[in-house]
Amino acid sequence: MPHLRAEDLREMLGRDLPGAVQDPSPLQIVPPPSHGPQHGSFVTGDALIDPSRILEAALYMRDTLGYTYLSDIAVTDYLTDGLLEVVYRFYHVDGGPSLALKARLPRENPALPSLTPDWPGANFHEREAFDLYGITFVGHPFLRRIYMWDEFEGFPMRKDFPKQGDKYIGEDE
Amino acid sequence: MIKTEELQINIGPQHPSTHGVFRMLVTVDGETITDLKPVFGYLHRNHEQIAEVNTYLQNMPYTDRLDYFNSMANNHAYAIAVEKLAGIEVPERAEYIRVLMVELTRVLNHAGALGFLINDMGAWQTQLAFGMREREKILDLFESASGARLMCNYFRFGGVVRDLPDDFMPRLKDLLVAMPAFIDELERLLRENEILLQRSEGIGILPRDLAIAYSVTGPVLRASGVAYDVRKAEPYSVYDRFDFDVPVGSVGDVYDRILVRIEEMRQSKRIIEQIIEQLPDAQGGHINPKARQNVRPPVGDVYARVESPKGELGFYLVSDGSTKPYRYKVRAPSFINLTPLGDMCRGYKVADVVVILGSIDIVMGEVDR
Amino acid sequence: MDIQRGNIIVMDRRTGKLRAGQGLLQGLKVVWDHWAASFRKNENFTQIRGNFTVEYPDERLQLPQAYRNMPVLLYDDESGHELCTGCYQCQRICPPQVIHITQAKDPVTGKMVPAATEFIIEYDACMSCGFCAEVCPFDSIKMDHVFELSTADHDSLTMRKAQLNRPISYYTSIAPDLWEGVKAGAMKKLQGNIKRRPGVIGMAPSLTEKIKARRQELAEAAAAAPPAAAPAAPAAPAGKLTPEEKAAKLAAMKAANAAKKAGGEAAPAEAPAAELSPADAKAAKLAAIKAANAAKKAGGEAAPAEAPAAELSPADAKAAKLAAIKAANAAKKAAEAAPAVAAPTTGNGTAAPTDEKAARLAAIKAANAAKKAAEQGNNE
Amino acid sequence: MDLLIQIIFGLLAALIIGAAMMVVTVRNIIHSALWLITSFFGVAALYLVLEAEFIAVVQVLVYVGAIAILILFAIMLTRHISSEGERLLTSRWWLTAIVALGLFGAVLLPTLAGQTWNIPLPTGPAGTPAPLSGVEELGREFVGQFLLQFEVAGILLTVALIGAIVIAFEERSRRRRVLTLSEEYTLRQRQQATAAKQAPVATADVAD
Amino acid sequence: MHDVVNQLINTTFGWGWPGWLISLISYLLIATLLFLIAPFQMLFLTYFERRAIARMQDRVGPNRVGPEGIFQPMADGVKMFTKEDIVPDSADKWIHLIAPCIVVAPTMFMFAVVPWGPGMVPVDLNIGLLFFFAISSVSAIGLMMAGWASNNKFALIGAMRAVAQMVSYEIPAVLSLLAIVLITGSLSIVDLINYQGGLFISTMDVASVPDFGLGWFIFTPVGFLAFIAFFIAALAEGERTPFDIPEADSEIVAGYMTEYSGMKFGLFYLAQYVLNFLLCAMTAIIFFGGWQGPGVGWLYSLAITPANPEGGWIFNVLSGALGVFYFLAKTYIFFFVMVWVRGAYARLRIDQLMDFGWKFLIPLTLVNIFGATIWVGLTRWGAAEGLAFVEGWSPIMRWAIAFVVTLALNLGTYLYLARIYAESQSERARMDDEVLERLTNVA
Repeated sequence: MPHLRAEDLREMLGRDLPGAVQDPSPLQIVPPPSHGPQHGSFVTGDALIDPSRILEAALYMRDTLGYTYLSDIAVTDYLTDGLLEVVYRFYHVDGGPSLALKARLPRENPALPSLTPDWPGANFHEREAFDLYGITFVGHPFLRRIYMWDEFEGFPMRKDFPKQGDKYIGEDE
Repeated sequence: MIKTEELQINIGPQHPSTHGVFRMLVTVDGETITDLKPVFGYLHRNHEQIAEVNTYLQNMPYTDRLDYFNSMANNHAYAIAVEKLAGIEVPERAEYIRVLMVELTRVLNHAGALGFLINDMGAWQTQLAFGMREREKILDLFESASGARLMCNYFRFGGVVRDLPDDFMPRLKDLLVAMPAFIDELERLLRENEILLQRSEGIGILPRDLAIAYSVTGPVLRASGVAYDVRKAEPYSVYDRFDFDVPVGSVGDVYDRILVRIEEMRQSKRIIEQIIEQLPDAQGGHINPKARQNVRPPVGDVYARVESPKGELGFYLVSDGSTKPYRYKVRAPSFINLTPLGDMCRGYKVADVVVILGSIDIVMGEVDR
Repeated sequence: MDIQRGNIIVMDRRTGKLRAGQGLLQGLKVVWDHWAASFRKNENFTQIRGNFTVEYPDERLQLPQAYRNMPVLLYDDESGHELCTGCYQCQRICPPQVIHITQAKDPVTGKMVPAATEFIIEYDACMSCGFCAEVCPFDSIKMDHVFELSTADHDSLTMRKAQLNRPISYYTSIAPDLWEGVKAGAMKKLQGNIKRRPGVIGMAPSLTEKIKARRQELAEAAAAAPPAAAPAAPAAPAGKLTPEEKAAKLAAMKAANAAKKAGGEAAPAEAPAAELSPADAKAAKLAAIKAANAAKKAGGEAAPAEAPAAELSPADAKAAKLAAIKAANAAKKAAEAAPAVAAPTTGNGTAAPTDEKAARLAAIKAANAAKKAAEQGNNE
Repeated sequence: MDLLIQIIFGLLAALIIGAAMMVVTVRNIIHSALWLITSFFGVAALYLVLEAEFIAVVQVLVYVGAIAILILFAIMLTRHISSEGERLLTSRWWLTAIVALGLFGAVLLPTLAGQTWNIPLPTGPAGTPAPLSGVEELGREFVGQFLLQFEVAGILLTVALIGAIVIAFEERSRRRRVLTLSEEYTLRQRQQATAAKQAPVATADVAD
Repeated sequence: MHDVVNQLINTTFGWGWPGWLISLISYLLIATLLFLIAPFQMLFLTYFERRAIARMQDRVGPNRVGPEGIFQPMADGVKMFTKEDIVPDSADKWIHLIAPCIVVAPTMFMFAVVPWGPGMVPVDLNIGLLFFFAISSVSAIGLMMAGWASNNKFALIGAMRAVAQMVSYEIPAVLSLLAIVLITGSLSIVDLINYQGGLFISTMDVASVPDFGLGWFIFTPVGFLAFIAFFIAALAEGERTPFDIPEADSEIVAGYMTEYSGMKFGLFYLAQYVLNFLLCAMTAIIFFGGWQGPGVGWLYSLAITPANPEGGWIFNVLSGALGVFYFLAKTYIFFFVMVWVRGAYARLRIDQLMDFGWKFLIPLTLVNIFGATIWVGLTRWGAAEGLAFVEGWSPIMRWAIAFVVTLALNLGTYLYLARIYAESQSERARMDDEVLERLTNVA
């Protein structure tokens, strides 16, 4: 059972793909409250990759390290920090804990290279991220909304999407 | 050669065998599928955003509704994720009870899934009725422990909501007498039936490498020959204390998926027997008395996963230090297992589509979230 | 790859066998076995054959004690006091937010009382998760076993306190062991709470009538002992009344009228006037009671209005005041429940003499409240 | 009895002719095929009136049960024809009608003219042959008197069958046009294998 | 049967009515009777099926309407009648309307040749068997019309499947009967039944066998194989599991019935169940002796018949009652088998169905016809037909030899075909190496 830790991964990536790994800045998550206990901030331990080189890093994971199994692509909207974070989670088929690659994108026109041509399993993950967060995956063969209908406007999982009301229902209803 | 025209058919969203509101846009040439596009989202309720406005505990009953067949497994994955995030200890006894419930869920799910699969092949409910009968017995047990049959809401952070009732163990032992008989009978019905063989052998083949590339999980992955089981690959809870085997298929077709599911029921039964042996010696109560249910985990993110009967069920949580999760993402096995559906169906007949779909075993509550 | 504590089994597909219909016959055999065995009943977990059907409306399975369907509120059989204190714990934890509580206030002091005047659960949106029962510190809210709740409309599934109330004896009948575990603590807490509840606040609405009747009975017995007290002089002329009494009576009548009007077309209430009543403060009280009754009737089926409180308190100002307040509350509620058509006539109108001010004030307040409620109704 | 039979005959004849007219006049080709079936049924009933039960049943079996269904299949499977409701008659339908009538008359008139009518029914002296209506007689005649015709028809049918098979048979290698996922996968692997096999050779060539 | 009516009218009224009038009256009577019987059979069959299959699934089945739920089908019928009749906008209204009628009519026709008891056949056609199958093929047209007129893809696909299936499975059905017809030498259903007297051995094969009405064809190897083939084909004709492909609910919703509602749907339902009943009846008649059974022949020999006008009418009633009882009992047993099969199996795919019909059943039935000729030759022929060597054997010996020879032939054929068929199926399932080879080289 392979047992790579996140630090090892960062080290290896830094060695083999120079320039791809970025230094993570601490995430504030929520604005500091005016009173009451201060929420903390946190620094991720996972490898933070330059968004443009995510495909390269993923292929490195697969071909060099043997982490062939792409389990999950999760997106988080850090509104206070003004960025979207995409988490790619890889597993080794022989078992062991996961390794994650993270990429941070600006909230305006976020774009990433698509993994779907190499991992068909990324298809729905990326469509979901496109649907709910508006991240464009360049090179995806069928990048369409997956849950919401095609005419839907806005990205419902973003933190600034209005949580109340329904623009499709008028005032009188 | 005769020139034929292609025809587009919508199977679903209201169709008897799409397992919910699910649509398949099928292009057929005669009866042969040339293209299939799954279309879903009819049941989408933005589960993940609902979770962001609820507290951690309030999300527990919502996880029941993800895969409503296996609410216990969903609860387990979520409880593990939050416990990992907040650093909550779980007593040994509670762990055993949890594993017991989840393994019962696995039997229940596979019994139902096989029944539905055979139903999709056109049987008139008999296999399903047998499966449902066993499922009812297990649901009776769930009801006596948790108070509900389907939406169990049984797990809490640090344990389970209440200890097993007194009559639970005798009934469970009775059930374990019936279970092998049921599994054998199901196997007699399914394993050598020529019609079923014709319908399932060589249908919907997913080769080993592609199965990994498509990120499928659970019995579908194992039927393709990959012995990947989260319970073995990254043991959680107390799974490292049990002896059980991992069944894998050799071809990766529908028939292998049937066989793997049957064998998994047997293995679950093995685990349950070991739990019955070990449970009386387990330390602690049914819940960690120090665990606060209104958790306020430290800032950070966590990913935890379990082997749900349908595959790898994972929860990715980000905490901002408040009582509500900042981000709550479900890695739903049914959803990801649907990815290869379109490609798997290509080249087969219309009648095979529903069989392949049935062999993936999806639940729309989890797919659409 | 290797696996700890177990093997990888490759499933045997049995490809080498000649398939000439044996599998089909095997399947037929299995089905036949079930058919042949289906003529006897099977209720045993160890059996896989036999008729499993439970013919539901005729026979019912024993529900386990832990079974949870919809939440209900418990009250004590003996004292009639509800266990609920209106602490909002359940309202806060409820994931779909279907619990709505109004906490009771002491009408005299205006302070919070550990009881709920209103407790609403929207059964149609409840997800039966059981959190409310789990968090309730007073073990007041419990999960019911009744599951046949289907109706044709959503509104009838919005349960108010009167519909939610169940005696503890009911809960012990469905879940004896579970109640046994919490009984001592719950009853102790209840005793503490009862002490802080004035009047009938915190009592099960279904019982207030009964309690009222019981108290009336006791009072009559007490009244019969000194026969002289109230000869119940019929047709005591109104003129003989002292101005103070008259004022009180008038105010009460007005309140009654207002309430009646607020109730709209309903309320074929008994004549509110207490012309024939003895010349004392009792008249006012009676009138107020009647007003309250009228209001309650007007409120129709809803309005589990506070009972009009017929404590046989001495014939003093306080009783009248209380009654009037109650009338006012009732009227308000009635108006809320059934928006009134007609606005009440003049608010305070005729001047009242100086003393018995409290009674007058209360009556005026009642009238005002009724008016306001009616106006609200109109606006809506 | 005779009157009854004549009435029935008249009705059937009207039905057959009416249905035949409808076949050529209705707009929808499916309807026209259905009228054709009606006409076939009428003919079968006519055979029954003639007490030729076997022929009647065979008429139903062959014409209605097989040929009509074949026609319907052909129409329905070719979507362009079935979907349009355009008129089947062309503008010069009358010309066709005249030609058809003329041909029909040319065949029918001599028959009508040369036929001696009102032959008394053969009322069973022992020597007269039974009419060819029973299965047994038919079978005997097929292997007796009409053996040659029977054999020729048999050969014709066999040839037609073989021809149909030849037309319908696709080459084995072309049969499954749509590859399944696993086939695609195997194919890709083989292609990679051959490419890998060729690649060293190619480099070797370059090196040389 | 109308000879009985004739007798009855003439003896009762003695007016010497013209023969054709009596025929007309008797046919009308019988037709009305059959039209009453058919729907009630159907109603009972639906109830019977639901109860039986419920038992197989450890359930009870409908048991609320009336005692043990016996009036459930009535309730369903009332529901059908009161439901709204919906015709799709883009449907071809007229064809949509008459399609169910065309489907029902042939099934009613087929009752004409079904014998219910000794001397109780509505019309004794000398080509009864042929008539039965000729008429049954007509309902295919109705299905086609229904599928096309609905203007629905599922309906059209369902209709195509239904017709393709019916047409293909008529061939094995008729071929399997051909073996029986070769033995009896007649297409008449009545002759067929009369042949099946005896005790395990037909009296026609061995005259010395006592007639217990048990000389059924099922007891001969030829008959047994023909029975298997015929019953399978009957399942396909009647669209029963595992051949209920045209209305495969998991794939094409309800096939050609998708756009039908109310009583039009009910008519399809009626046609299907009546057809199933008739197919079961045919199975019972052809292979299990129909009304033949212990006692019927003896009773009937004492009854009023054209051959025996001196008999007692009570024997007519008795033999008729016993015959109808035997006949219906056998029919219902076969219907139970249909239900049983439905309870146990899944459904085949359309191409597998075609494969099975054409590659397995038809060769099997062809070999069976060969077996039937052997049977006829060994049991009946002599020197006149060129089989001089059988002359000296006793009839029972000839029967035994024929039995053994045909048994060996049929069993061998069955196993051989099963192997070949299974191999060809797995061949199809496996990847086509040739194709891949070619494609690899192309790329």
